[in-house]
Amino acid sequence: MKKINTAQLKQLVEAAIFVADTPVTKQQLKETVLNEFTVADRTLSKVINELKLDYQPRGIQLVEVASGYRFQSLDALSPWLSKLWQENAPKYSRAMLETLALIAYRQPITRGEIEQVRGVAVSSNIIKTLTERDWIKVVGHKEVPGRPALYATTKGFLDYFSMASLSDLPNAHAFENMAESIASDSPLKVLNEAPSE
Amino acid sequence: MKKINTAQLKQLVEAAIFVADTPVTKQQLKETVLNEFTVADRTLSKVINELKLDYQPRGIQLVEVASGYRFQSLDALSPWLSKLWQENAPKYSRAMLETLALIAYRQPITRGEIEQVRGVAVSSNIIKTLTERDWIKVVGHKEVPGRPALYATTKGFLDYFSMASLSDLPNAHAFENMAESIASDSPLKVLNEAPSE
Amino acid sequence: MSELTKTNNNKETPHEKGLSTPVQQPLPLAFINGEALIEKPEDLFIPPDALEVILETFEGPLDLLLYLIRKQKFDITTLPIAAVTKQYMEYVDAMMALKLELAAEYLLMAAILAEIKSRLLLPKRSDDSEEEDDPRAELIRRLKEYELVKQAAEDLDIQPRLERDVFKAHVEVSENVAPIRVEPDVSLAEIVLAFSTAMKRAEAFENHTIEREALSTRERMSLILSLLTSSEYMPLERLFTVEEGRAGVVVCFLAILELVKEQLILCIQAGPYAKIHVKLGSHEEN
Repeated sequence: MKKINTAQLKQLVEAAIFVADTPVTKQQLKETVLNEFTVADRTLSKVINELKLDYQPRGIQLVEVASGYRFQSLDALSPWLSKLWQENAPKYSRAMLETLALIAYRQPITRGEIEQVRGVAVSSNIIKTLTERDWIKVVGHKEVPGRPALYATTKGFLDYFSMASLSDLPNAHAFENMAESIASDSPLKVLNEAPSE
Repeated sequence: MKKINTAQLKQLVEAAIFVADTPVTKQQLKETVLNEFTVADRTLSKVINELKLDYQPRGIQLVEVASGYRFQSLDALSPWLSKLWQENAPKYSRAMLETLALIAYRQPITRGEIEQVRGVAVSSNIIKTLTERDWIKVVGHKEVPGRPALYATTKGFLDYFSMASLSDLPNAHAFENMAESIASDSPLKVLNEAPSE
Repeated sequence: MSELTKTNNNKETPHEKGLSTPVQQPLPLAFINGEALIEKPEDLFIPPDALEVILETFEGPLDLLLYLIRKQKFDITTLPIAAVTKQYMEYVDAMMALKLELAAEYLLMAAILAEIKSRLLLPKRSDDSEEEDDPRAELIRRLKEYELVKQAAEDLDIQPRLERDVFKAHVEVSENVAPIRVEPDVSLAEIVLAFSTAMKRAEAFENHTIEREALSTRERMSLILSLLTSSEYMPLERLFTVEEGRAGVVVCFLAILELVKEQLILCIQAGPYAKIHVKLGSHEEN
């Protein structure tokens, strides 16, 4: 195993995160671009932190999302940057967002349970769109008659919304507290059991 | 038309070049992300030059290519960055191994002759894969109708299997007998005697 | 009517939200031709498209109920069921009168409301030692829960999102980056086994036995072929190497004979005792 100095390591890690097609984890970096070097975990973390700081004043930022590190543009620049594309970002209906929110906060959850909370039927189209976007997936089946599918969110969902884990969900805490205070028989407590991605 | 200060302009230009799908020209920048600002050509060029300098010590560089400006990884890092796209080729099929074996033991041999022994057609893919791996090559053409290519193994083949010459190839007959004598149910033991690659 | 007029002049954003701030202002029921419609005008003609918009605006009966509760500044925890039911039924009746396709959920909610109302009207039995459950409790729980989900959806919507608020930075690799392909490992034993299998199979299917030639001869045949060209003759002796000794010369000679026999090479001699030259068998132009 070869040695690599910190300056070179920083360059290599920076370039790797930039050119990779998807976010990259420290583990992936160690298995690919760094596989012939001896790099301590601490050193790698230090270099990544330095990169984060280096880019803080710049137009793009190094962020950690569920599937790893990626560089992305500064939030505040979006009004101008979006002009680079002809099409506007898609808008999602309230029905879709409410369904997605329920799956995110209460996963794993069945379609029936979503319908119970929302008081209306969930259209198959919504489930299909969310699945095709790779935001939700079936993680199992509930052992009740009909064995309905249990839905959960994916890493792709967290990546898309710039979150590293489900605990980054806005108001995750408030949701949890409120859910608990509502009723003892409420099935809302599931949030605690949500798999931490 | 609004004013934009140099620091903001630099952030915006930097982010735009980073997030655009293709290289961008100054003109494109002015028509999209900068279209609501008054920006002198000189100022824009200055900002781009500053960005070039900013990135000079880093793992990625701002370069101008035919269709505009883009960031690209440092040339010197390529050997390691290539590992991000490492793929493992599938294991060789029996057809591939038999073809290679026949070329090794019966060279120079035509594809037709291999097919005669194997009783089935030899796919062009097999010949291509073995040629690309630099294990076989065309050493001549047989003077029969169609002038089929004659294949032989290469020095690369001998090197891979740590042989000085083809006479180091195990005698297939002796090998068989040995294999049978070791244990009828565990032909794998023979593998131990193969040069460890 | 007065409320409608009032809100038309209201310049504030109609969709102020937040659980903490219950209702400071009437929420618009729907927008028609860009104007906020706040309440179903009681005595006036109801434009049918207004109600259609209502149906599209609300995500279901819970959403409509929440709206009514907020609009009337009712306390969700005490839920004045008679008033809420009356208002709810007005909307449902209006929509039914217009034969709008009303989702069954709206009617189900109407039934639930009616049931709660009737249970509240029933006199409590004195011998009930245990405190009877408030018939409104379940509905209140559902409303609170739904309100929470509604809020969560709104929060999710403003969460920085790829392609809208943030964009992935991507950098091209420099031209000399090439994907690495790891070729599979092959052991010599596999090749020997493959050869045995192929030969055994061939022998089984064909009657003639395939002659086995010394490998060294075949290797030399390959070597000679790769040394020669079809355009130039090469002196035969250049194919022999003294260092190989007698055995090497024999192998080489056998290889040449075999190649000549298979017409892979041509040997020519200008005259008796002249030097022999060889080249690759050239393809005769017909």
